[in-house]
Amino acid sequence: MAERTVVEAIRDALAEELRRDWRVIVLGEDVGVHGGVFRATDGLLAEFGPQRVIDTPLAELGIVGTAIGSALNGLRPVAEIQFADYIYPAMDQIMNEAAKLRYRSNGAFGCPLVIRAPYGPGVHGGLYHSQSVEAFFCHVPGLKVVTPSTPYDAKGLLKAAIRDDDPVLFFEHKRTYRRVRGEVPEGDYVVPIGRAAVRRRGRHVSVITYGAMVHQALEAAALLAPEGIEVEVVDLRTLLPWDRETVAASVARTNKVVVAHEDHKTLGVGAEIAAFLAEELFDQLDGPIVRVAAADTPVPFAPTLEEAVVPGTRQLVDAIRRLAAY
Amino acid sequence: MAERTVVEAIRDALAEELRRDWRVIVLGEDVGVHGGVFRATDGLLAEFGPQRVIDTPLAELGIVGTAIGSALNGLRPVAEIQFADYIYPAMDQIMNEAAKLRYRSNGAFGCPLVIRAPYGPGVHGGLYHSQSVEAFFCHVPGLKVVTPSTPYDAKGLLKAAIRDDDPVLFFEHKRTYRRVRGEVPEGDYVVPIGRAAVRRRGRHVSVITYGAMVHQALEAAALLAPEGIEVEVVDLRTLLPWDRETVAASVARTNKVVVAHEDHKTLGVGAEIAAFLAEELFDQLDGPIVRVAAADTPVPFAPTLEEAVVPGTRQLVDAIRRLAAY
Amino acid sequence: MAHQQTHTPARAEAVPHGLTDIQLLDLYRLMALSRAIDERMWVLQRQGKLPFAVTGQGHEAAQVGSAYALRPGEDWVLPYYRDLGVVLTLGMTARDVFLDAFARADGPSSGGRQMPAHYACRRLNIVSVSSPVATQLPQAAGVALASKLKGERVVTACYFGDGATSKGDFHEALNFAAIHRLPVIFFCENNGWAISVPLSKQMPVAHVAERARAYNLPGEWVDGTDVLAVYTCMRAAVERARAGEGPTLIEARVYRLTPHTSDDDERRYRSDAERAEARQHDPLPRFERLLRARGLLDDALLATLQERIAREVSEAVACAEAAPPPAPSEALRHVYAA
Amino acid sequence: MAHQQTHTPARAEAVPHGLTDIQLLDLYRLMALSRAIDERMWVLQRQGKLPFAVTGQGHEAAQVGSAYALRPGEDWVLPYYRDLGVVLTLGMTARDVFLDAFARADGPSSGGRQMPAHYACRRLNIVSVSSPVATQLPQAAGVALASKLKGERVVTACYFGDGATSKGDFHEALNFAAIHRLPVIFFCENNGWAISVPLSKQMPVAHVAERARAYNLPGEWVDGTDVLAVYTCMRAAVERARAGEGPTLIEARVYRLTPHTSDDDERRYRSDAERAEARQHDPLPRFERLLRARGLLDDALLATLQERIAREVSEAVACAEAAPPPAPSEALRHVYAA
Ligand SMILES: Cc1ncc(C[n+]2csc(CCOP(=O)(O)OP(=O)(O)O)c2C)c(N)n1
Ligand SMILES: Cc1ncc(C[n+]2csc(CCOP(=O)(O)OP(=O)(O)O)c2C)c(N)n1
Ligand SMILES: [Mg+2]
Ligand SMILES: [Mg+2]
Repeated sequence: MAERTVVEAIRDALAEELRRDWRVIVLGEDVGVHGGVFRATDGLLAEFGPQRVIDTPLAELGIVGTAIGSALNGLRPVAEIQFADYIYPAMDQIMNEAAKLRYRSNGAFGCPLVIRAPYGPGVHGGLYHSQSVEAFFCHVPGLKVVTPSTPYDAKGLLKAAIRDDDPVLFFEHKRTYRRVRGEVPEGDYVVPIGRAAVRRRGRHVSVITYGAMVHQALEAAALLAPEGIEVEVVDLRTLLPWDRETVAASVARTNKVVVAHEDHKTLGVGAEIAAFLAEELFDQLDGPIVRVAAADTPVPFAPTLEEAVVPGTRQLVDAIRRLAAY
Repeated sequence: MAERTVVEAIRDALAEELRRDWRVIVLGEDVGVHGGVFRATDGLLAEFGPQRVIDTPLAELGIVGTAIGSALNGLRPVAEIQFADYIYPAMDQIMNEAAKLRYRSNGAFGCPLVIRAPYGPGVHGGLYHSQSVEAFFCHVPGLKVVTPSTPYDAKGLLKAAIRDDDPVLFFEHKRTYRRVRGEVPEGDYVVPIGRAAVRRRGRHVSVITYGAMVHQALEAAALLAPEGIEVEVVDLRTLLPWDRETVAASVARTNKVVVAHEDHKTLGVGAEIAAFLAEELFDQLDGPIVRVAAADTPVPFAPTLEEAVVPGTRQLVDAIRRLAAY
Repeated sequence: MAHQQTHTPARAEAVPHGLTDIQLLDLYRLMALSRAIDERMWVLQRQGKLPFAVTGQGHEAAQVGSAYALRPGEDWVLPYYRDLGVVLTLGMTARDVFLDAFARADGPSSGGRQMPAHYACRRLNIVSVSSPVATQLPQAAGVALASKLKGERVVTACYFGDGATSKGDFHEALNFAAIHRLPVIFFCENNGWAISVPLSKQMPVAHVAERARAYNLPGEWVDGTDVLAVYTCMRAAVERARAGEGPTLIEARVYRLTPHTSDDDERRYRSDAERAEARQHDPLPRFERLLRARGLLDDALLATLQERIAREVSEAVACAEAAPPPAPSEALRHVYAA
Repeated sequence: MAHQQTHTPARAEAVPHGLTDIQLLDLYRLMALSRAIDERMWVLQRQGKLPFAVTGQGHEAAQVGSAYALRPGEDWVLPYYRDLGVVLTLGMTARDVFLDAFARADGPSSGGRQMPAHYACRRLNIVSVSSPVATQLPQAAGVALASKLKGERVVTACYFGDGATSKGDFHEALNFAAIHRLPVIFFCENNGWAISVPLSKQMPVAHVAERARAYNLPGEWVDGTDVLAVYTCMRAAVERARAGEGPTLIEARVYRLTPHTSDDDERRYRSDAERAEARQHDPLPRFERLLRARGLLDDALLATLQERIAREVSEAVACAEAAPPPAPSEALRHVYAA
């Protein structure tokens, strides 16, 4: 076991998969000579050469379109979008093409493609380096959406994504890149896509969350324990398809739910989870399904403004405490 | 009062607004000489000339980007995307630009832009002429999203959209274009954005829906009346910002809710409505919040397949009946 | 002309590149088959048996001539919805095409999931066609990138209309393909219209081929009603690509002999004169005259050929009509890999 | 050279277009002010007072020379994040720029909502800069379309880097602008890098200006370190646009004298030699030499000027540092019109 940051774990996963399977390629802006603006692809060009680690023009549509084509012809491309905020030009290729290729060809063609993108607020990035775009993709059948919160999961899930036969959006929270460290085994392992993890057990309130907010939920749980409020923290890890069994089991235990994310509230991922629970577990609920989410605005730059918009541990604590008392 | 179809009402609204305000322009593929593939812009070129009714190249990014620029410089552009399925190339311009211009400039710049697009299944259009894309835009603060279901609303809401100072996505259900007729007053009127309409009163179950499905919900209500089930039908009309008051008032009356749409289930607009109710009206609910929605697949072409995926009156009737008996 | 270099028409040589008499007749057969299937689609649509027809009429020489220069099942092809002639030349059959058109469970392209004319064939490396215009262009660059990485001498052919060249996809695809000198041919069937929008409102240049100049790659203009000229031009591009000399943009000037699709009323934007003029550029009689002049075709042979094609088409229609639609339970399959 | 026509360098005339001596000094002052502000940003960033700095160092001649050919407050301008020199030339002040950089409530561009260098000024028709590269290009076409429709003799200037020319936005914008002969100038500050990606991996042509040939519009190459050459070239394009003669693409070759931003470590991709070479192309000493040679500048005047600029910058920084941040309650405003 070695201690690794999230970004190191991602780099390890890429290097190991490139080594393991000649079909894996990496492409994107600044991924080669530079090694990526977050260093996630550092050293890959030197080891694997310019045919497999490709510095592309500044053209997200082209990056994803080209990656799709290469996947059709037998490769396993891992495309990097430099910031999730810049993924929109590729939406047509992702949603109309990658997501629908298998369905529309009645299973004849598939699209084993991974799109990696750093996302999330809390790094003083303003409107265009802070976005949480995962909800858009969770609305598209045919895609998978993964959001690891730890180095262990980042590595294991990225490997699973690369080996998956379907297109996977792999969102890496910028705030976890260097700040979250953890044990990562040396050898090869995968973390299966589609399984949540219960990060802390508790009897009173379930917090369903993902990404960097998992760590804030754990903080909130620790803060509330002295008050006698036992919080269960579920890390979704995969947002599409999400793990209904684990969430349902947790809710069946606690009967109270907070769904939390840094994305803004309206039609964020939390909406789907809440709607599912309100339909399928209605009888088990002992209180309203509370959503903790960002305000419905873009993410502003000034710290005073960003803090007013994006929720943190404090908002979680308040919401859990109120719900526990319900 | 004259009887009009939805597409005629839209054409009337466009013509009247073009006449009323020199700043209004119409642009898109085939909107000029051809008059639009659904004839929504028929006759406009002849009356208003090629400077105000512009046949563009096949380039949705450019259509919307150009429209945004013209709005910045004082015009009131109405851009047509030929099918909602082809709006993805313009997503970057819509979501990163139109939606955020006002916020990011601290209110100095605005973007009074309307994007019209025919949407929805049930016209044997297959994967790329059947999509319901409204949920993507409902997740974006700064946008407004409108989905009329009647000729009266289509005209009044389109006029309101054109006069609105913010970007409005105006989705016209293809199945209503010629099939839905109704009285439309001759004179000028607007239907305010953001207000739902109760289409039918009932005490037992509220059906919250929009677009073409409003008509199926009314059918279902009529079918269930003889059984003694009184269904209230709420037509949202605007999906962002949606009318929480009217929905909440209806649910407070019936205490049981079906949220219905033709878009697929996961993270469709129904998720937000259900999540809102599960949080804010939890105490009022006498049963699970039921969602009637399409299966989480693309929309296939063959009628046998499309019918298996997209819900209709039958699915509504079943869901309402079950919920009423809960 | 200012831009001589890039759009000088590529002309067929007197004796086309190594084609035997049998191959010439084969070209004709494919064009005639494509036309016959296409005409039958319109009839079936008018009879209410098909909901929709989209046409390749007028494009046959461009489609058949270009696809004939490829190696079916080895080279990769990304066609668009008009490319009936392309997929027939590569090996799809009339039956395949009608099974798809009737949205049958056994339709090879999509098992009834897609509209007619959205071709696909895994075995023939024909990538599934979608409706959004131009998305296949960057994908074609990617397919070619993979061939290059694998060290295969495989070529990718990407087909699209003039309308597609206005989209960002076109720009990003040609830019990338040219930077990496990928073995891909971008083949534009320029019929002068994107539905109702004429070329002059689509682009500020007179020829699609001129767009190549921004990418420092060969832009060839060819008369797309001359099947041999097309074949020759495409073959040269394919040879360059196979030799590692990079991509080519080919513009084949063709004429759309019908409305855009069966949903379209072209009298709204096309004058009678313009349509009559287009009819003068029908590639079939043109090639027939050439074959007759070379003594390869006469009335008797033509009649036999037509009769064989008619039978093939009728049998295909009968088979497709009788075939079952997809079962409703199929609708939920293949969203993800099993 | 194959493409002589489009990228022959446009050279400044011996006597530049009607510029007085005072204007020449004004150009120098603006360039020096831009440089001084820019350098201070980096200092503040290193001191931990600013989270981020992005630079225009090396681009000053291109920015100031081109913006000087516009009519501030009448013409429209869509800059990008490097365009400090552009917005100063149009009339924004050092104070404006630092209020923005410190994300103050009174920051004129966004009231602290955007990162530094995301300029905007309603009064000066400077459209709010966003971070996504190239989105401003189709918008610029639209701004110009509106001016044309209104019958105004107003010109739109759109700025961007070499990286932006690879995006679909570039293609769709130039295509549309050229078809409609819109009064817009597309001004590319080509510094040879998109962060770490050199020009050779971004495009298959040697000059951005060559991309103009696909749109049948003038593509001008100009030495972007020569402020008078830039002014002359831009002025001609502006005059053409104002006269209704349509758009121009200008490529100003410049050198990025710093890392991409303060977040960047350029030693990963730029050799010492290459950076030293870039330093040789600093536009400021070049223009200083010219002014000295013309007798317009001497040590004394330069010292006065520098001192005035230093004071202006220091006062601006002091004012901005002292200014209050936006109130948290502001965060929810302006999502929609009131
Ligand atoms: C992105 C996108 N926008 C619009 C459409 C609707 N549409 C279908 S075909 C077509 C015209 C295509 O013209 P062209 O590329 O010249 O091909 P042609 O049909 O003339 O062969 C349009 C606008 C579409 N399919 N995709
Ligand atoms: C659409 C998009 N993709 C990626 C980025 C990240 N990014 C910011 S600047 C930049 C390079 C821009 O290069 P260029 O256009 O040449 O401008 P320069 O910074 O060299 O002046 C990149 C890739 C972005 N801002 N927008
Ligand atoms: Mg065409
Ligand atoms: Mg650059």
